[in-house]
Amino acid sequence: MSPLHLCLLLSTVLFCIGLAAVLVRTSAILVLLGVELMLNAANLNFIAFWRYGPGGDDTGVIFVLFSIAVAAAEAAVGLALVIALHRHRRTIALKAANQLRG
Amino acid sequence: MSLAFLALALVCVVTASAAMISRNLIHSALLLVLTWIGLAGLYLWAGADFVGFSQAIVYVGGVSMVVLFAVLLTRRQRDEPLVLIPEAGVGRVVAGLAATFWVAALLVPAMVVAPLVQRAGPGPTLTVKRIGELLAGPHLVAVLVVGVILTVSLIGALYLAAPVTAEDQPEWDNGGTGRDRGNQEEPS
Amino acid sequence: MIGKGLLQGLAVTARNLVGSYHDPDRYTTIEYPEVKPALPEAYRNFPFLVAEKAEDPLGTLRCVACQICEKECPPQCIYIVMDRDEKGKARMKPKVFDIDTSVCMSCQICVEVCPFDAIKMDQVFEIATDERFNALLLHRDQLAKTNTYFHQIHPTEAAEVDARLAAEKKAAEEKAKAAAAAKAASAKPAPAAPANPTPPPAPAP
Amino acid sequence: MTTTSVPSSESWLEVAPLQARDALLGLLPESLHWIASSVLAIAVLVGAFGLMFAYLTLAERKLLGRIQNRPGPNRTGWAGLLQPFADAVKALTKEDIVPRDADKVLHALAPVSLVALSLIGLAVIPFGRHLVAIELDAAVLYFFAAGAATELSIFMAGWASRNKYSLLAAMRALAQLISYEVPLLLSVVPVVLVAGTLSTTAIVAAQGGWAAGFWPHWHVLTPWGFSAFCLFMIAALAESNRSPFDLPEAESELIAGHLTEYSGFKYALFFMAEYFGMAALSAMAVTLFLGGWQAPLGWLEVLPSYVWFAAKLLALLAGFIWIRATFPRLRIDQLTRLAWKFLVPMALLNLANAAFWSLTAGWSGPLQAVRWAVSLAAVVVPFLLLSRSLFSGLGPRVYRYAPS
Amino acid sequence: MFDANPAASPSARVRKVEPSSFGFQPSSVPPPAGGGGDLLEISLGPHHPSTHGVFRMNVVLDGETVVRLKPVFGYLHRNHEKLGEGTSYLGSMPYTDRLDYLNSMTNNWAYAIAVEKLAGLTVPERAEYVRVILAELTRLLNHTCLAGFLMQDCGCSGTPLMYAFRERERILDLFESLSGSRMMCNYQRFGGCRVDPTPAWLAAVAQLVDRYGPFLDEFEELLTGNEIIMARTQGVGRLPAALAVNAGVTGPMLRASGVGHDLRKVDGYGVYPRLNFRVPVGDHGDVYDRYMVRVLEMRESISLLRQALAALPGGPVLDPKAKQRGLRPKAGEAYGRIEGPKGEIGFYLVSDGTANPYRYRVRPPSFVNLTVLEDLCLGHTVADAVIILGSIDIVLGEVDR
Repeated sequence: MSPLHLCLLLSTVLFCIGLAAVLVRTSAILVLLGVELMLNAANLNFIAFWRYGPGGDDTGVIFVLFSIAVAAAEAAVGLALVIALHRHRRTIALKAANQLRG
Repeated sequence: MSLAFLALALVCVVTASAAMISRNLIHSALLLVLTWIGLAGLYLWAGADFVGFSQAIVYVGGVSMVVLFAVLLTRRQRDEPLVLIPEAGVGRVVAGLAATFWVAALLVPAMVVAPLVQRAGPGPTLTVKRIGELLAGPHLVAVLVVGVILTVSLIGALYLAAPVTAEDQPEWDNGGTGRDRGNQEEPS
Repeated sequence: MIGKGLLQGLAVTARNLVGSYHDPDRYTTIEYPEVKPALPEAYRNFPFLVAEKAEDPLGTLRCVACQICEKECPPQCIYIVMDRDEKGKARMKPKVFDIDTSVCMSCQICVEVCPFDAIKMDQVFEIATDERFNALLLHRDQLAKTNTYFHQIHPTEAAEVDARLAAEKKAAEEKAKAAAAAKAASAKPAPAAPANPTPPPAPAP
Repeated sequence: MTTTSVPSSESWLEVAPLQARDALLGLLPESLHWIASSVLAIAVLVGAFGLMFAYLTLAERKLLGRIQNRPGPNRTGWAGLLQPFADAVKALTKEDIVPRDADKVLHALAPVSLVALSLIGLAVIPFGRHLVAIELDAAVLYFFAAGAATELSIFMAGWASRNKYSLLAAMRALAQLISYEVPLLLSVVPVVLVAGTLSTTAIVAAQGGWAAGFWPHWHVLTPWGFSAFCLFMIAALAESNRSPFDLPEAESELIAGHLTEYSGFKYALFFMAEYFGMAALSAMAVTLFLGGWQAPLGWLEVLPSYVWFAAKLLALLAGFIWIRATFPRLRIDQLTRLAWKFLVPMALLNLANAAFWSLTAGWSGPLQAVRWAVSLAAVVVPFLLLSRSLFSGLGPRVYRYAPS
Repeated sequence: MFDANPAASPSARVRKVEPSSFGFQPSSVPPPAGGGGDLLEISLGPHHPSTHGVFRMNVVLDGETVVRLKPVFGYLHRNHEKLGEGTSYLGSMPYTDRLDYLNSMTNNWAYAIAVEKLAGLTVPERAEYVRVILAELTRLLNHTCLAGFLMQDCGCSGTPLMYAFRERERILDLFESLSGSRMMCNYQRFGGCRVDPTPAWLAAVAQLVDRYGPFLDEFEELLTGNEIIMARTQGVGRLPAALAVNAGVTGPMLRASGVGHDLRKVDGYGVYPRLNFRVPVGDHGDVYDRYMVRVLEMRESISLLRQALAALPGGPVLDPKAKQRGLRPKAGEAYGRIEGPKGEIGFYLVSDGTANPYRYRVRPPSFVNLTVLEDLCLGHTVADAVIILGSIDIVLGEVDR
């Protein structure tokens, strides 16, 4: 088990935790947190490959920087949606957000 | 493998799973913040200082605040002690976990089998000047695009989250969902 | 320029900071227990009874227990009982004279209404006691202080009071002498005229 | 302390701390050296700043007293020197009341994390020519990463004490901190732009030397530098909840804000965190704008570098206290409006100003005067325009007298 | 940041909530019209650090703005007026010190004027001048204290308050060397003053008056131009002139709203007609105007003091014929009032020929000025409500009596 494999294993575990949360949990905010966790797992992969990969090329790191920025924007918009949903439906359970009207 | 990596990995996994299992939303948000700190530590361990610190600023400083504000704004009554969430049905849990294990089953063997070219020895050094040159050089377009994305998402989030005042209240949406009238005068 | 007012404010506080080291006007704290405050002469705190002679203060009290101050005191904190001899005749001396200093608001109305200058305002303000009730109820013996003490704390007022009393005594004596002379004159032509009553005892000296 | 070799040319005072460190490390076996040196650095930092915190509280009460024409604490020890320890004992012996249905874990974690986060920012600040705990390439980013996390602790404090008012106050404190995080970071970017690096030691080195023998190259002595310094200090005042912005603990409103449910040593920890935060931000201001450990004049180099750093730091902290003694408090809406409508635009324009400054570095002779003039104008003109719009409708008034 | 233009003044933005009637039980209050949103109900006081003495405000907040405010006081009620009916005329004089415990000299004077009117006593010239000197000294003291307390509410950590108290102590030392007590002077009598001021005392007053001008300049330099104070106080708590007159508001608060009504000019009591002075008037009626009107009044008081000291005649300071102890004015009623530092302080006495007044009524300016508190605070934040209360300048001894 080379260090690279360990890193990939760790990011896979994190990714699966996030995916499980997204699939199982019923609260909109927790689903967003799960998605956030999955994004972070992906970033970890980039850094792992940059660290242990053939090297000489830093695009991995740059990509992680952009990914962090966009993930922040996504979190902001996602939670704004959740707040708007709460104002409409008075609850943030996912069940309530299944009609397209409203 | 170095002790630091194992410790950080353990922290990340434990706090992430605790965050996802916890019933109290505030606790899960704060535990996830711990996961992000663990991840920032991992980036520092890997040698990417700049990424580690920007992860700390963006996630621990910014996103955690947005999450916590969102959690507080969406509580049903004013002083609900524990932000409890209706528990998912058994069927949903089983289906979710099954799907997750299926995905894991796909990923792990692929990872083991893949012919990864490894480079032993210390990792590459990454100076801020190098990142600056890369960002200003080949990736300049990407920086501008991310800037636009951030601005658009900021304005979008503001528009979505801001309380809808009376005048632009669409007429047809007066369904009986106890909709908050905002500041409109109650027709007495 | 927008910040001008703020900078002026900073200048004032800086001037006070520096001033407090050399300008006595800008350093007004008196460290009380070590340094006693300089009390003006007119300062008044709780009342005390004026006695003529130091060796027998209770005997030579000016107070004749006329109870005017007891009636006039707004918070009613004075309690007087006339001293009567065995036959019940008033001996123009207070047997009991209590002032409840927990009620007294040192407004010096009693000093103002006392016709005999028997009660004056003291300058002692360190009278804290650990015992709540009895210690604050001052009795006759604790209240009596000599006229010389009165001269120490209120020199001008004491001098005025003494001058007025002396003048009154002299006036009383002349009246008595005049009355005596008149009596003597009336006694000579009509030795049989009954001797008019001796003048009432002069008010306490 | 960095493990670089010790140049022998400087005065022994300059080198004394390093020699002391090497002597101490000499006692330990080689393998433990890097652990020992970092532990030693932590011990020295916490000790020095802990002591400075103690005497900062005393200095604040004495200065405040003297400004208000009274002596300040002078009963404990000679001229009140033992006052901080008396306060510490009082804080320790006070009963620590935790509300019944409070979130015990978060309630205890909030002050501890606040103090920790305020302290770890000190690791990258160069206190002297060789005295920097960690030599990081992205040091400034590290400092603000540590600073950004303090908001979490305040939220935890507000939420964990389960009290309507402390939660409201925590929300207001967060609004204030977040809206002043932006100008704080924006006012640092010009310095990074001109110095070309994020490493604090390089920034201090960039401010070395003197133009024409007496004019130091400090960033604060350039138009954009002075404007960035003022913006940084205003934002630092707001970040550490100091005077014109000490809204969370405004006694005229929600009593002690998010600190209402704290007592005993936890309450003292919050104050310690506030002072550490103030000291850390001032230390960063000294590093970025006032030339870190650089001496103001050439021949003053005889004093060791860390003395100059300490002098500047104490001067800034005295400024904090002076401002606290003089200014009243801003309302929450004025405070956030000041951040978004004045500080952020000024900081952005200042960024352009700094870019102009660094591009025209080559100009000399008469062009130098033009460079200064343009840079000065780029600071003064936006200041006047923005402050006029900020202050519309306010101003001194003329009063009339009733016709007798 | 600080748009203070009247159009967008805070009270315009708030939803119109009719001011509560006094039958208001805070806990049972129905959410005002236009409900929705969660109303936060907090009670500021009675031992809140920023209320001046024992005073409580029940505030109903909608977010940040005050939607309803009910002042609750009476914690310091000492039954002053019923006591007055039980004690002799002279016996009530020391109690008037305790009404507005910051300005005992003016309280005494108002009571003395009322009794002099009732009993038809005359006051010698010298006593009138001494009374003016003491009243103006009290005005200086009161307005300096107000400025200090107001800035303390704005958030200055005690500095202006300490400067104000430093000057106040100097004036109190003068009162102590004259009447014997710093705050409870009990100095005026019916038909004049109790003690004749000595030349040394008058010299000390002259010296204080000369030093007070420079102190005021320094005080204004610290406060008047300060942008943060302007931002916090301009446009806050605006009192329209019509509401002020209808609510019976008097004193600097009325003059700050633009109505130039000053009893020293209207009644012309004492020797004020012989001294020339001006009455400053504000136009906006907000907290800043109330502060500035008081500062300008202090400057007028300084010139008044100089004129009074210069024109002080000789002669007795108390009308010898006036009886103090057994005063029994003939049956009738009288209302004596003066322009106290806080407004019109008046005493209404009804005598039935006996030694005790039949009815003893005090018209306290703080209490009357306080009635407009809710109208001023509607639409402002809690921080502003605290400052507005500070600018009304109330003393609970006088409000509760």
